[in-house]
Amino acid sequence: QDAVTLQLKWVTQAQFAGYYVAQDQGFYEEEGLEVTIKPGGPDVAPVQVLLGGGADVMVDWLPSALAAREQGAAIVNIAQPFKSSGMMLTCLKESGVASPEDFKGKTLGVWFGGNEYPFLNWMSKLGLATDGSEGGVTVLKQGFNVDPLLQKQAACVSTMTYNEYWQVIDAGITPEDLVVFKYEDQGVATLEDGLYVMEEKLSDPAFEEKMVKFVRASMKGWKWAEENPDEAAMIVLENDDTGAQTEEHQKRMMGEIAKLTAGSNGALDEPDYQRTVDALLGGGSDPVISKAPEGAWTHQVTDKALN
Amino acid sequence: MKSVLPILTVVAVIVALWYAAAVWMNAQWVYDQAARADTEVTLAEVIPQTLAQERPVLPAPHQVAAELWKSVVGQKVTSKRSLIYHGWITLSATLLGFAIGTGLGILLAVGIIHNRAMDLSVMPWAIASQTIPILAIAPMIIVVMNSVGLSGLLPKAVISAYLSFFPVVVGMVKGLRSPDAMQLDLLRTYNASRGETFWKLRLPASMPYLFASLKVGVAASLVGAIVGELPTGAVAGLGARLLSGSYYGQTVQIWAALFAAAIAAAALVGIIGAIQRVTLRRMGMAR
Amino acid sequence: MSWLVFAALFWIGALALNIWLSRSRLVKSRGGRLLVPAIFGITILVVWEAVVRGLEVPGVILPPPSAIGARIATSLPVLWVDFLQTFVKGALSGYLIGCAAAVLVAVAIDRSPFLQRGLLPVGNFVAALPIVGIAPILVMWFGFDWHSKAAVVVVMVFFPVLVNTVAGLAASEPMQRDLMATYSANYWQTLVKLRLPAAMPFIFNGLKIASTLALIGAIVAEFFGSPIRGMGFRISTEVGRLGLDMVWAEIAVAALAGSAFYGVIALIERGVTFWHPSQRT
Amino acid sequence: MRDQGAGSPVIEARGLELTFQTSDGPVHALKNVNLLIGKGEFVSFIGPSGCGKTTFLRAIAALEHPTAGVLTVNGMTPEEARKSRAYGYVFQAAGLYPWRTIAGNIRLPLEIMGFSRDEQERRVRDVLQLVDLEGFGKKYPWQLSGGMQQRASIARALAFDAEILLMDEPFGALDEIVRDRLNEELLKLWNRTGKTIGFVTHSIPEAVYLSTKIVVMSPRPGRITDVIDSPLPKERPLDIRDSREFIEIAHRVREGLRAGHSYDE
Amino acid sequence: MRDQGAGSPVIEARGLELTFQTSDGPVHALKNVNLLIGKGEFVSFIGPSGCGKTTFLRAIAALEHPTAGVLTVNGMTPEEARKSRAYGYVFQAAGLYPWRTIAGNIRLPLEIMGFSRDEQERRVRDVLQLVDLEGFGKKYPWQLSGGMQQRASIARALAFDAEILLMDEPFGALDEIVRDRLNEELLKLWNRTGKTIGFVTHSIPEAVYLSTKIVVMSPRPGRITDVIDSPLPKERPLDIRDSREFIEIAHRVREGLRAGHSYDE
Ligand SMILES: Nc1ncnc2c1ncn2[C@@H]1O[C@H](COP(=O)(O)OP(=O)(O)OP(=O)(O)O)[C@@H](O)[C@H]1O
Ligand SMILES: Nc1ncnc2c1ncn2[C@@H]1O[C@H](COP(=O)(O)OP(=O)(O)OP(=O)(O)O)[C@@H](O)[C@H]1O
Ligand SMILES: Cc1ncc(C[n+]2csc(CCO)c2C)c(N)n1
Ligand SMILES: [Mg+2]
Ligand SMILES: [Mg+2]
Repeated sequence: QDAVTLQLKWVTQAQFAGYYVAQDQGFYEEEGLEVTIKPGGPDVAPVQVLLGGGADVMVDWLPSALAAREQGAAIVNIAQPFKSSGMMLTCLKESGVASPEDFKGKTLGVWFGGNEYPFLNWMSKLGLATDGSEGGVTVLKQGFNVDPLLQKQAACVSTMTYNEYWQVIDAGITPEDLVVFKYEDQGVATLEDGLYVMEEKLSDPAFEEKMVKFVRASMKGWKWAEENPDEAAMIVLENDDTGAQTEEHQKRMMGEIAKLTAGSNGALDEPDYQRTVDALLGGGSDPVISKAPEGAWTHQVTDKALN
Repeated sequence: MKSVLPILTVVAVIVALWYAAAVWMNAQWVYDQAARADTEVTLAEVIPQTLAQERPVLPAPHQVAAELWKSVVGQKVTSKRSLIYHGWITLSATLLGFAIGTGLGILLAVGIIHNRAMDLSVMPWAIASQTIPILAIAPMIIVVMNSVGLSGLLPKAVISAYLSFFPVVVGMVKGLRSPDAMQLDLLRTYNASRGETFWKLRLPASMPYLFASLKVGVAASLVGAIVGELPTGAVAGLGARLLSGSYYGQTVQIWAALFAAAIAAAALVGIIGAIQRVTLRRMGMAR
Repeated sequence: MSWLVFAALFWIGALALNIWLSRSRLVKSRGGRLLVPAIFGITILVVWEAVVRGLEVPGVILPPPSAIGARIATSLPVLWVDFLQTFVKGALSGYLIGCAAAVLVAVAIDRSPFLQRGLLPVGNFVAALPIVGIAPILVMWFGFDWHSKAAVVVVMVFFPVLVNTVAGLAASEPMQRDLMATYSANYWQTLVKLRLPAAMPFIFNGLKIASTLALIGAIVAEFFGSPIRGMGFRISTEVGRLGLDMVWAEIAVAALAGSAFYGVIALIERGVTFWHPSQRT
Repeated sequence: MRDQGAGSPVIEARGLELTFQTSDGPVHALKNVNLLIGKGEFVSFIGPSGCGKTTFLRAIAALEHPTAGVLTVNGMTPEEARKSRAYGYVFQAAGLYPWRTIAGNIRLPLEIMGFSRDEQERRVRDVLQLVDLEGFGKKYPWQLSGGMQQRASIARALAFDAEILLMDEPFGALDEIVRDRLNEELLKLWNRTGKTIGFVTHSIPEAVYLSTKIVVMSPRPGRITDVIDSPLPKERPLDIRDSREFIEIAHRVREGLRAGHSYDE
Repeated sequence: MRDQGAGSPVIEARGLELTFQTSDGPVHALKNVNLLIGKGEFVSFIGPSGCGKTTFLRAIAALEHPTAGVLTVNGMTPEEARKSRAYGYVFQAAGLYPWRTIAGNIRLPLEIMGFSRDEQERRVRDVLQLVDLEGFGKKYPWQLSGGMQQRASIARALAFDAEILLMDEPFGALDEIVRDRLNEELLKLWNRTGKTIGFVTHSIPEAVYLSTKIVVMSPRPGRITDVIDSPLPKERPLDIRDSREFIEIAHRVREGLRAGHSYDE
């Protein structure tokens, strides 16, 4: 059996249901793979783990992957199970934000550590400075949760459709009290949750073969999860070693995740990719990447896996 | 035992203040919610609500106690929801790290007192090493050790050792140097070797210092183990409980994990204190 | 391979040099005493550089000191802004508040053995709360800017200083206290003229421990939410961006600032407790 | 045992007892102690270790509280006498505060008792001269020899002109020659000022040389076994110690001591 | 100054100098010291504080290194003599290790010198008896009085039968009565064993009572001002101290001391 280690971008949750399902349902085993899934977290930089040899393949967002590639970390996207972005900016109505024009002078919570690129890109499109200068927005590095919104320390915070948004709701704030801006709707969506490997390893046929099997089984897992969201959520729950996740939250998350994976067969869609690259290149004064990346993705694996 | 009453008094005062603070800090949310729902609340309605929120700014003591109870007694110890399970994971890394840190600390101290070059060069850098933010390099330690195939307990223990070796070095250098000139001269008149001087004089004389620094070191070890748990993907352990609690805004869970950690630290320090008493009595140094 | 050989040779050479230096007359002078640790530090850097090159460790895992140095040189303005935010605003203010509060509380509970017996064990318990758990709570309470960082620092430095000060206030000898009694001196006279001066070596012990904790506390707190400047902010974001040279640049600044802070406190200690046997050479 | 003081009584102890409660049970440090000390007397206390000399001196200075009996100082309780700042106390070790200069140490009681700045300076200068330490005011204690430190600590006790001087083995740590000289000077000072002095010592010659009255004590429980009034004149050159009378008194003291001394001390 | 030892010479110093380099410049602790100590002599060193008594004793024991002159012990260098374990050294304070019992403390040199287990036990028993501490072997030092601790420390120095016993103010901290008794016992011990003893003291009567030879020293720089060979017999009851001869020697010692004593010591 071939061993494969997968490094996730975040902690065990339904966001990664496809992989857990594939393992739980024996899809990996059918392919002859022995897969280890390593959860991530705020202090884990998946690229570092990949380059350090701690994992064979990782889940990451395209903007941070491209930024890493420009830093000299030769990683390539081999599959893209997520079709759409789940990022949004969630604002309290009472803070007076009704449209992007109202951001000026407000405090906005943003995730950093590689997740800030879509936001910075959006702001530069809106012409709002993020460095604290006059006429721009005040940016906060937001912690792990939505407290800044609840404590009214920020007018808006970053949320995912499938996770943090529901924490706001669970805290007792009704959807009517909120205004949300989906990155998809604002035309600044970027590709999330793709699978990446090190470029040089891919030239090894044995490794390529392993990835083909892995992607095939993973996509099988994703489709299974889309069809059986509640069972998928339970599988995730069983794999959560912290014991902190709740059934209700995971089932709801799985429902939202299914909407994002729908429409992807696993292969990266070139126009989506181009849209992300253009957005990142057009980042105004402080572009995330300085030149169009070459060879940052390949269909080499998905071509073999999906046909 | 004389201390029981004072401690209880102080604890009672703290609990009372805590309740008052909980009401005060959580009230804003109750008022905000009322405003959003367009209703008025009276003070009498506010107080009970502040003490029973799901994600309070400051959970009330009984909420923390209930959570502790639930996650310590209310679960099988093998359950992932049991704090005993998580506590044990952290504790095993703590103990391994503490053992490594103490061993390293003692070795360094022995080197420092016997070798002038080490004495001059190690101490300033040992101090500098403690001014490095451990949380920043912990992930790198994990990644680097991972890349040479070490994972699981050991990387956490290394971080824990990094924090605990320092107090041991400082204490042991003091302790091994504590014999006065007269006690050293006595052995010189016997023409004792360095080794004999170490085993018969320096080491026994350093025992009180060793135990004092072990107490500081074991608490630091625990912090190190918790810090080391964050960049491993926070899979399990008290650090993972802190982090996931924080990630989901579960303040009660954070506080319960915090208390579990403090209780573990207090227990470890207590155990070392007990060993100290027995050892020093055996050695005839306790009066 | 040749890099590794070089590292080993350099290391052995520096070791020999240091052993020779520490036996020579040079170490009797102030400059000579600084030379040995300096050589030790340089050795660490050189070996680090050579090993990273020799093993071809990728820069995103561990950058060589030369790259870190280059980054420091080109990023001085950013480093300075971060330093102001984290050290001056967060760590220093928290340190001053925390130490002052600890000394005042120590004096306050000093009169009551009852309070001491009750408060010190509870205090030790509270001091054992891991800072990584306290920091997010305090960030939630005190907001994102430096106030919450100062609060974390206050919590971290409070108990070491308190415990040392309480011990110090008890450190005057019975005979020295009896002397005050024969003068029929009142509580405050005894405190100011005897017990505080006698406590100074202990208080400074606490202040020195606290000085290494302060900056770490402020940096850690920034991991849990911050404005978009500060040493902790920079470290946590640059890790995600794989800007490891910047991360290490900040770590270097932190170690430098922390050691310098410790050194300053130790210097003040020399001045204040000049009379203590440990300070007389 | 009754005895008659020289001047009007300054310190009077009747049936004095002092018991320490320790974890091993009570320690009877003083038992049925009766003593009358007149104004201007120089009284030495001598006895084996642990016989209660220090305890008695401390009780006079209100640093310990008798558990029975009566102790009066100038007709007041020791506590009241302490409040009226009647005592200058010199401890066995010099006990100077290391963070103060010699002058600063001597100034300490003056500051506490609220003397004016000028007065402080004047008195510091005077007592420094009295104990032959002019020019050393700006030094720190550890920069002086043991004998000089001890003189400074005597100066400190003299600075505020207390009526009663209590000295607990002040010269115990000094060598014989220095001790001789300080003894001579102490006698001169006593002659000049007429203070009442209580003096604890382990040295028989010292006790005999200095005192108008020698109190011999014995331990377990601490009590007075002999009170010897010295027939020596007020003027005492050092070689008085070779005189017949001196040797006789010394002999009586030694016999008294040996009687109260158990073998394993 | 030349002088003649009693037996064959054990310790010989010629033109001995010892200078300490300190931050305030050199301190001349010993200058041009000449002395001959014969086998089986009991030599006391007396002199004001800082005159170099301790330094001289330490130089003999190879704990300090002379900067000029010759010092031989049994014809060897002190270093060689130390290696051959010729010295038993008794320090001013008892200096027992608190984590060892009395027997354990006495056993310490025996362990280091590699005596067999049985031999260790035998010797510990013997010396405990010698210093009258039978039955105290299992006690810890702090459970004993000061005088008993000092006896234990002497026992420790005797246990390995060193040829030369060096004692630096061993009874300085004890009261006069206990001191008298230990003095008597030390004399008996010396009579019995015939060891060569070097003894530092501050007390004139002690020096005169114990010694066959009294070395008077004076400071700045430390040198020998007088060497007095005692005419007292070997058998010395305590009341020999009231004899004419005794008082005469004591007087000579005192005069010698006073001469070498500068005022501010
Ligand atoms: N604070 C105390 N608590 C308990 N026992 C005490 C205390 N102070 C003194 N003692 C005991 O009281 C007795 C008398 O002690 P004190 O110090 O007065 O003796 P002393 O004559 O001054 O002896 P020394 O010559 O050794 O100074 C001793 O047995 C001592 O152990
Ligand atoms: N290690 C040292 N470094 C510098 N100076 C020293 C050292 N040891 C002793 N001295 C100085 O040498 C001189 C002689 O000291 P020593 O201890 O021999 O005197 P002593 O006669 O034993 O005095 P005491 O009676 O006080 O014990 C003193 O002036 C002392 O300050
Ligand atoms: C410190 C920190 N960094 C990044 C994220 C954002 N993030 C990365 S993966 C993912 C999926 C979420 O459920 C999210 C939100 C965060 N939350 N906290
Ligand atoms: Mg006493
Ligand atoms: Mg000496």
